[in-house]
Amino acid sequence: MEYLLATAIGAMTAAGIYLLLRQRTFPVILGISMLTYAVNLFLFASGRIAINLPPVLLNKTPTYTDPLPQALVLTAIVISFGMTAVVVLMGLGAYLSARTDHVNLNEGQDDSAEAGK
Amino acid sequence: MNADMALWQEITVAAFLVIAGVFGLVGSFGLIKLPDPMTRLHAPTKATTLGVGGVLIASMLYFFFAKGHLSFHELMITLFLFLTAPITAHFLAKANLHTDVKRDEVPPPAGDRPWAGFESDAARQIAEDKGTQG
Amino acid sequence: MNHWIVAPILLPAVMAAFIILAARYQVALQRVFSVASTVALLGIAIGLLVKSMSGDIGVYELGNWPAPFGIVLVLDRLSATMVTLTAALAVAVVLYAIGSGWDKRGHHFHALFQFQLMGIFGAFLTGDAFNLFVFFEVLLIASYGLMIHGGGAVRLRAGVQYVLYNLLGSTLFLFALGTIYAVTGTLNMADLAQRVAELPADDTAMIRVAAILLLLVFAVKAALIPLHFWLPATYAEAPAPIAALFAVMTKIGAYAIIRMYTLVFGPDVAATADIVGPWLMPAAVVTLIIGMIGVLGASHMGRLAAFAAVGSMGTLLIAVALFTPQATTAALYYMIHSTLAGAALFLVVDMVRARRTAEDDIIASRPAIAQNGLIAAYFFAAAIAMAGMPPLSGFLGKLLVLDAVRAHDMVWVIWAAILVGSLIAVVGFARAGSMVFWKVETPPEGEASEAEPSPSAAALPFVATGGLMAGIVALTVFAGPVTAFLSDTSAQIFDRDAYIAAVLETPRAIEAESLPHEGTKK
Amino acid sequence: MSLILIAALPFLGALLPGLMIRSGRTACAWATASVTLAALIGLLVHAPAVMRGEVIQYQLEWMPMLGLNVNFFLDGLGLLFAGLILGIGLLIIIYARFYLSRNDPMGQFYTYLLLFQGAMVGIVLSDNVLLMLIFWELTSLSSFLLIGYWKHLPEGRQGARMALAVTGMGGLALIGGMLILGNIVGSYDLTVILQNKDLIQASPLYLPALILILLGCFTKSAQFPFHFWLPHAMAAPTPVSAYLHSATMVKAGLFLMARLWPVLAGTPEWFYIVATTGLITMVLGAVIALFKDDLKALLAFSTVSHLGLITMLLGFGTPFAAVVAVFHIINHATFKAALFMSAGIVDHETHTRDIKRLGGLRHLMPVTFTIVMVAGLSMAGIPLFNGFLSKEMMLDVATEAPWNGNHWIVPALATLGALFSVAYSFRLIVHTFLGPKRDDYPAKPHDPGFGMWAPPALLAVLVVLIGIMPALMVGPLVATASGAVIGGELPYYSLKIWHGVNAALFMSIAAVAGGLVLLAMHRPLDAAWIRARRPEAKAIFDALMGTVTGAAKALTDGLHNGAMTRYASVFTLAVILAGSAAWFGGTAPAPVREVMAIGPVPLIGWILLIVATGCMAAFHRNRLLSLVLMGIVGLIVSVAFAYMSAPDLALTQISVEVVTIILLLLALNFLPKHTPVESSNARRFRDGTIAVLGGLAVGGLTLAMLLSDFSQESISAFHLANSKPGGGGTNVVNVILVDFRGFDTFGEIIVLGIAALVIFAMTESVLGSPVGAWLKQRPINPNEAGDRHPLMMVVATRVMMPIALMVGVFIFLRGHNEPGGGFIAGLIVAIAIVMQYMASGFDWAAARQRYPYHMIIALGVFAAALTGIGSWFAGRPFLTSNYGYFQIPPMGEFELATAMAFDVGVFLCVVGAVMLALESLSRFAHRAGDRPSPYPMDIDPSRDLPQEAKDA
Amino acid sequence: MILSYALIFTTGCFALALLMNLWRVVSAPGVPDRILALDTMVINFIAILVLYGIIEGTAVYFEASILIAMVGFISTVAYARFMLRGNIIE
Amino acid sequence: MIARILPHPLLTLTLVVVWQMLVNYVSLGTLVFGLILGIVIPLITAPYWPDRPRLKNPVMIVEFILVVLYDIVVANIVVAKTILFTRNTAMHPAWVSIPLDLRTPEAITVLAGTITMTPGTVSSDVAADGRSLLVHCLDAPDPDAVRDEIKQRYERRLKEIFE
Ligand code: NA
Ligand code: NA
Repeated sequence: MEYLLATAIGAMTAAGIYLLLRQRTFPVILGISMLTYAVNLFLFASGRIAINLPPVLLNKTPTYTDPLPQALVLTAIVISFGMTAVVVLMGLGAYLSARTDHVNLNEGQDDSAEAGK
Repeated sequence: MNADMALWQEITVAAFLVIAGVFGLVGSFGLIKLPDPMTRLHAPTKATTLGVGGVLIASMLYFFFAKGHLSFHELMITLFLFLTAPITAHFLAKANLHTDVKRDEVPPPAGDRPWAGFESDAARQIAEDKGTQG
Repeated sequence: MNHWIVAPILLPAVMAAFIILAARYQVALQRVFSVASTVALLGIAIGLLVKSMSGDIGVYELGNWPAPFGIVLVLDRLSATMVTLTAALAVAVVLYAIGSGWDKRGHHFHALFQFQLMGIFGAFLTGDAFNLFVFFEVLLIASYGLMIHGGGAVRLRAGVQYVLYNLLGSTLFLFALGTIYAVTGTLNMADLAQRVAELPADDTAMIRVAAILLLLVFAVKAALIPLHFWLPATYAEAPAPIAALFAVMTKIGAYAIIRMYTLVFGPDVAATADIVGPWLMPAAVVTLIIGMIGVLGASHMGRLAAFAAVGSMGTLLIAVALFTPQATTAALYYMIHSTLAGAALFLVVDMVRARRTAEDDIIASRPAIAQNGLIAAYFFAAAIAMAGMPPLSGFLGKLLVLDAVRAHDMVWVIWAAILVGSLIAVVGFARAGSMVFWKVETPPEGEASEAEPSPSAAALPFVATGGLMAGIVALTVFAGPVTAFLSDTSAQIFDRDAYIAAVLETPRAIEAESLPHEGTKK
Repeated sequence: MSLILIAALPFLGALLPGLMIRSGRTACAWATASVTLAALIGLLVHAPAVMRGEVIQYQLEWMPMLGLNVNFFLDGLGLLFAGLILGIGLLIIIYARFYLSRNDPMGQFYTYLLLFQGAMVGIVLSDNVLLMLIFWELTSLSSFLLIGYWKHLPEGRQGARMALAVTGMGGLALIGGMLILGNIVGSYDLTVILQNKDLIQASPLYLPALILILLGCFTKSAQFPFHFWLPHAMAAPTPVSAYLHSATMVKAGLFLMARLWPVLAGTPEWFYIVATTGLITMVLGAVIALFKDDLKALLAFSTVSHLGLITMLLGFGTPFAAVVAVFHIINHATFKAALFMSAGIVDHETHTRDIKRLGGLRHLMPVTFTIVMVAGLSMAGIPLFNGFLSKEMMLDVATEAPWNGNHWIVPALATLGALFSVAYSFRLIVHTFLGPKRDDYPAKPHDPGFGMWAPPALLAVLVVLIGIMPALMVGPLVATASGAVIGGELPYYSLKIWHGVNAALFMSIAAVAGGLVLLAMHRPLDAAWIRARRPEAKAIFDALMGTVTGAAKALTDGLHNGAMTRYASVFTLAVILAGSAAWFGGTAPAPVREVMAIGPVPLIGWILLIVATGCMAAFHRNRLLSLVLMGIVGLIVSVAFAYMSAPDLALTQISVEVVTIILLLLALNFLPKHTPVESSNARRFRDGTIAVLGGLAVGGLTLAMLLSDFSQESISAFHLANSKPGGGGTNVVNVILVDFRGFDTFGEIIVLGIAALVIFAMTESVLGSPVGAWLKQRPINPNEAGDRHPLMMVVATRVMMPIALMVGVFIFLRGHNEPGGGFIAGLIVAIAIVMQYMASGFDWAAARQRYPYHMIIALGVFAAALTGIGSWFAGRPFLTSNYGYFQIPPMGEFELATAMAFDVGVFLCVVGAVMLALESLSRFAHRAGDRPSPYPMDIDPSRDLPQEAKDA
Repeated sequence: MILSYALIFTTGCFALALLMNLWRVVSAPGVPDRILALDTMVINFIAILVLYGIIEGTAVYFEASILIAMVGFISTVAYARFMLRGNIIE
Repeated sequence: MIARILPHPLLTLTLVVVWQMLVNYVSLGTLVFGLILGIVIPLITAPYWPDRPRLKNPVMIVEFILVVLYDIVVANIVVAKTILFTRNTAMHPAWVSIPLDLRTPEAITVLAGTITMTPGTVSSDVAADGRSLLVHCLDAPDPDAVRDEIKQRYERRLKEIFE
């Protein structure tokens, strides 16, 4: 189980980094989203993992999984949602204003033909 | 898992589960097997919905038999899925009509105006300006 | 119960909400509320500063939960200093924004500005590592909005980079926090300090990774090479008042480094002792050099100011990287100085930009601008300050840093870097200043010499910028008392036990054991 | 007068010219002059005491921590220099009044001049080396302003920058040297430093300190190879040249060498560096001066030469040489200032400084001629003028200075220097004033007014008086000043005209004779000089600066080229490398936790996740597909959360997911649907490598973490224990969110609120720009299907919205005790509203929205903040919660907690923020021709039914 | 006992179904097919989650299931609208 | 007055039932609370559901639901057989246009949904004038039969319920 989680987080990180290194805002934003999944799971895993021990005291189990990382991840999810929303909009605004969605300022001056499609 | 169940109870639950599993699998299999987008649309909207419905009923029965209280939650999910599945299918059919089907491949509707998906915004506005739907 | 500690966070939050609610469409009202709030914040900040001078560490247990279980705010000399510095800067910035009309070039300037202040104050005051992340995010997202305030293709594209880069930083922050929690099981900084110090010697790899990742997070904020790449375009393209406010943003990174790497991963913590200083120092030196080279190589005034900011961060981090009380004093003094000077420089650049026909800031000959002499004088003063030339506080700060570095192994390299860096900056500033203010393009024959009427004869921008200059002068004249206070501050920073004791063993903790939260059956 | 006042007066007075200029140029000059005069008088008041050997001191604490204090002291050396600075300064001020034209901003000029004067006085009076450094650098800055005073002249700007670059560099080196010095001695106070000769010279840091300090001195005093800036500084108005480049700034380097002479001099290092540099400079300057046609350039190189001479004298390190140096400083200041001012007069009157265009002025400008004659002869070292005396003594010293065992090289070169000195001095006089009158002067020359010639004339008188009666005129001054330099017993010397027949006399005669020969041969020599290829200092400097600036620009622009992809790869690599280094430098924790068995369900999830993730990277160019895949990854992640005992997270993740997808779809509508292939294979491979490294690093770290244990018990044990008794809730995650760590949540909802505000503001800004107009006018996509608001969707929404709201209320209310809470409830409600927007369109739905989303956000923040503030009234800190159980008959017992009010704030903020963001984004699609839909659905056959049928 | 086998069988069925769905998402000839596969996948996920609830004998996954159902619906509609009109809110 | 407080009694009833399902047990307290929500939520959402349809024959709903449920089960087996055992080439997919007598959007929606949930048919589009329904059949050798059965089996009943 631990190996599954670790490899999954690793795979998502790798995919996230790969997309992050692309040259257009859209894949880069998706890359960041992938990284966000990875880091959220990572943060979650910092409390170690447990199956069917939700930190809800109504269940009559004597042990619970660590609730604190869950709260932290919740905060992180919300924050990264806000960030993603902003960056998506900024990417769109930049694309509409500059007629290019190249992330590199030194490139992408010449694809205005694509705009508006 | 709780084993405090009579055999017939177990069999009932298991039967629902097996049926559900088969339908679920068939639905997804149909998605691959069937020949064109419109026929593929039939498989999951029915089989899968029934499949998940079977699991939900199994779950309901299981908790009723094992824990002794009747859970409505499963019912609610089932209802919700039955409510939304036609809408989903409708939209996907519209999408298929839009991408794969030409206007003259489908039979014409009864009235003067075309199928909604084939009517342009401008034509619709003109029709609306005439103040009548027919 | 001293609720004043939480006031710098709450007041701007509530005020921003109020502006959105009641004055969404009335710029005049927004201005009134924004200025009132900012001035009040300065008052509160000064009050807190005075309180902190006693040497007592004020602890505010949010939700009445004792540390380390709840979140605490901690007011010591360091946080009080940073809060006051920010508040003072904010007053100048908000006045400039109003005077120059920048606040009217888009929506929600003042609300975002207040939220921005909230985030910055929160970052300075919090005593909890995860809460620090939250406030980083608050200040960042507000800064995203402010950075693209006014819009425009170039600014938006630069803004996208700024956001993307910082999203990476935020992701890294979470990785670091996860690692920290996984090792120590706590988030409170004081508690962390205790637990990290008690870690077994055969379990250091994870905490070392946490320490270095956290350092990199702060290094992004502090624009430390090679993580500084977000800064030049961001600062150059941001609206001037915002670039000026951003002068304190980089300092947040420096603040966080000082805080975390004295308290938690202090120089005497065996597990992490060898990773922070040795990494930080060379990077800081290179940052300084790259920044100063940028000043010389910049073709636009905005970028010149941005690279000056990078360079100043290099100098500052050199002092920080020494992790001695004396060097920290130097760092703090230089931090105050470079914040004021950097901000002033951005405002001066904007004055030039606003008065040019094309509203550009290229370093080249252009027709004479209105108030050329006065603005040139401002530029001269700001340049002197940024380059660390006498007689302003930049020079004193630089001397403090040079003096503090004497015992370090790399003293020659560092001295050379600082001094050569200053030289490059001086040459760069002289080049820019003489091109922009002296080499004035003569208008073609037959045209009036003063073709451009003064676009904004408003006094407010000059007052705001002058206020920052006055701050620099005051910092110079009162260098003695200021360094004395900062020396006390450094002493307090390095007195980890006092901090830990104040946070973890406040009188409230005893009360908390009897749980004031008891639910009463009614 | 207190020393600080003497130093401060010029600075304070610098404000005066700006104010007085409105009262006229003369008033302005008088005000300026009176400031300098006051300071001079203040200084002279101390003269008797200083002459008696006393040292006047003033001390004020400034930065005790650094050892930087406002400590001044006045001894003989200080008195000499301060006297020169203020005395000549006074003359220059008067001279400048007449020299500057009406177009020159005189107020500015005097302000700069006074700033400079103050800085110079500061240098010579400082008793604290750090304080001195401040004044030192100030002279560089103020001279920058003075040299560039005529900003319309490109030479002025370039000269100013060159001077600043060179002297600034030296100044920075000097800082290093002074810091070392202070470090060796343990004090930055000069008086202390001067008493520690042995300590300093024994220190291993002596040589670095010496080199750094000398760098400062040599650059300031234009010593070879830093001499080149001085001639280019001649672009300044002549008063500036006369002041800075004869009497003051360039002498600062000499001053400092003299000041530190007691502790630095006397070592071989000192001798070889200082004396050699001085010697070379003296000869080189003199040679070049001969071939300069520009009067001021000639004087500038002559100054370089004389500064070299004095440097050489100081470098000898003998007390007698030091005395000679002091004496020559005085003499040089007098004749050189006079010459500069005279050159200015010539320039002013004839409108040229080119010697080749002059000649014969003797008849037209007799007064000026007389002054130049006197001062020039002095410069040439002709008896009866003061220059002769000190030069004679210099040659005398030179004969006793073996260089690396060689006894003749120094005297020979000194003689050579003197020889050229004679030549150019005579050339100055002869080629400018003698010879026939010309008829092609650019302007008609005549002597200037009294105000302009009086200052140089006064100096010329001094030249003569000192030349005739040296002991009487300057004997005591030289004695006190050299006493201060030597810092001990004065050697035997005598200031008199005739020293008898000695080697120096012969050398002197040889120099004069040779000089005259050289002058006679000037024309062919000059032609040869012009033909000769020699390094042109300015060209080298310009090339150097150009290269450096170009390199800086190339480096800066190359490094910061705006390539986000590169920035991101550097970032990622830096993190991976630093993290790995940290990891491998420590001890890894032992895997202590038991590994859980892999069940079938997680295995399926894992396979799905890996496949989806891989496909996402592989197929990222199809943007819609990659979005779908991302949704799948999000779905799996949220199911994984559910599986791993985190129901709250699962709920949050899944609801955030859908809103994100809607946002991205809204944006993708305007973006290209495909990402072009842009990266080369090599680059993709590189990126892939970085990605794999990152994945391995993170995966490895995760595994290590999962297999290790907390070092101490986690603080969450407290949360589990106190959630119910302390926070009144059984869902510990929720209690942490709204109570234990409610402050995080407070920040978090503000982040959301800000996000929405930013999005709104940006939308406004983009739509308000030309882009907005372009968007409105864009053609309708012919590829759009009909049916904007499908009937079935609308009807389904009508039923689902109330149910979704119900679910929202349910999730909200149970949040404190079971999975749920304000955040998830807010998202559910937002999704319900979004459904409505999708079904019936933006306009129709927005028209039915009663509360602006801005307001909802603000109310959310208020609700959260006020709930928190409420606890103040109970004397508790912000966000302290309370709860109770209440009984209302039909509904049974239920719990109310203040945390719920806080959660309402969260709820409102989420709803408002999500909706404001989506609403803003959907406004991009508005087109000019679009008609707001009057109906909730496009197709509604019931609209055709008669009204009665509907009512039935 | 029977129940256990039934659970394993059904879980296996849905797992297989999910893999087929994912295969379809990636390889489908047209976008509507992908969306259809995604929608099916969501429903199958719900089934898996409910099955898991039976295996673990807990009901805490109910909220997640209903939310997934709701969200799956919305996103499918959004994707389809995107296909049809480009703009999903107009 | 009652109409203003209870704009749609059936919706209120549905919501009360949904609430019971959500809280998963029935008590007086939950009923009362559910009722409060069942009244308040329709009031809040009323602007989004103007022109609410009247039900003429609510009893008919039960019959309709039973018929449909039966059809769903039977039909699924048919579809599963088709998918599994009919070769693709042997299938007869077809489009059918069904003229509508129903006029209220709610009724049309229910009909369309029913068609989709029952075997082998998916309602794919509505005519722009709302008077025809386009249905796709998975395997319909005789499309006219499909049309007649739909009209007879479902539309007739719906017409009784709604209009
Ligand atoms: Na900065
Ligand atoms: Na059907």
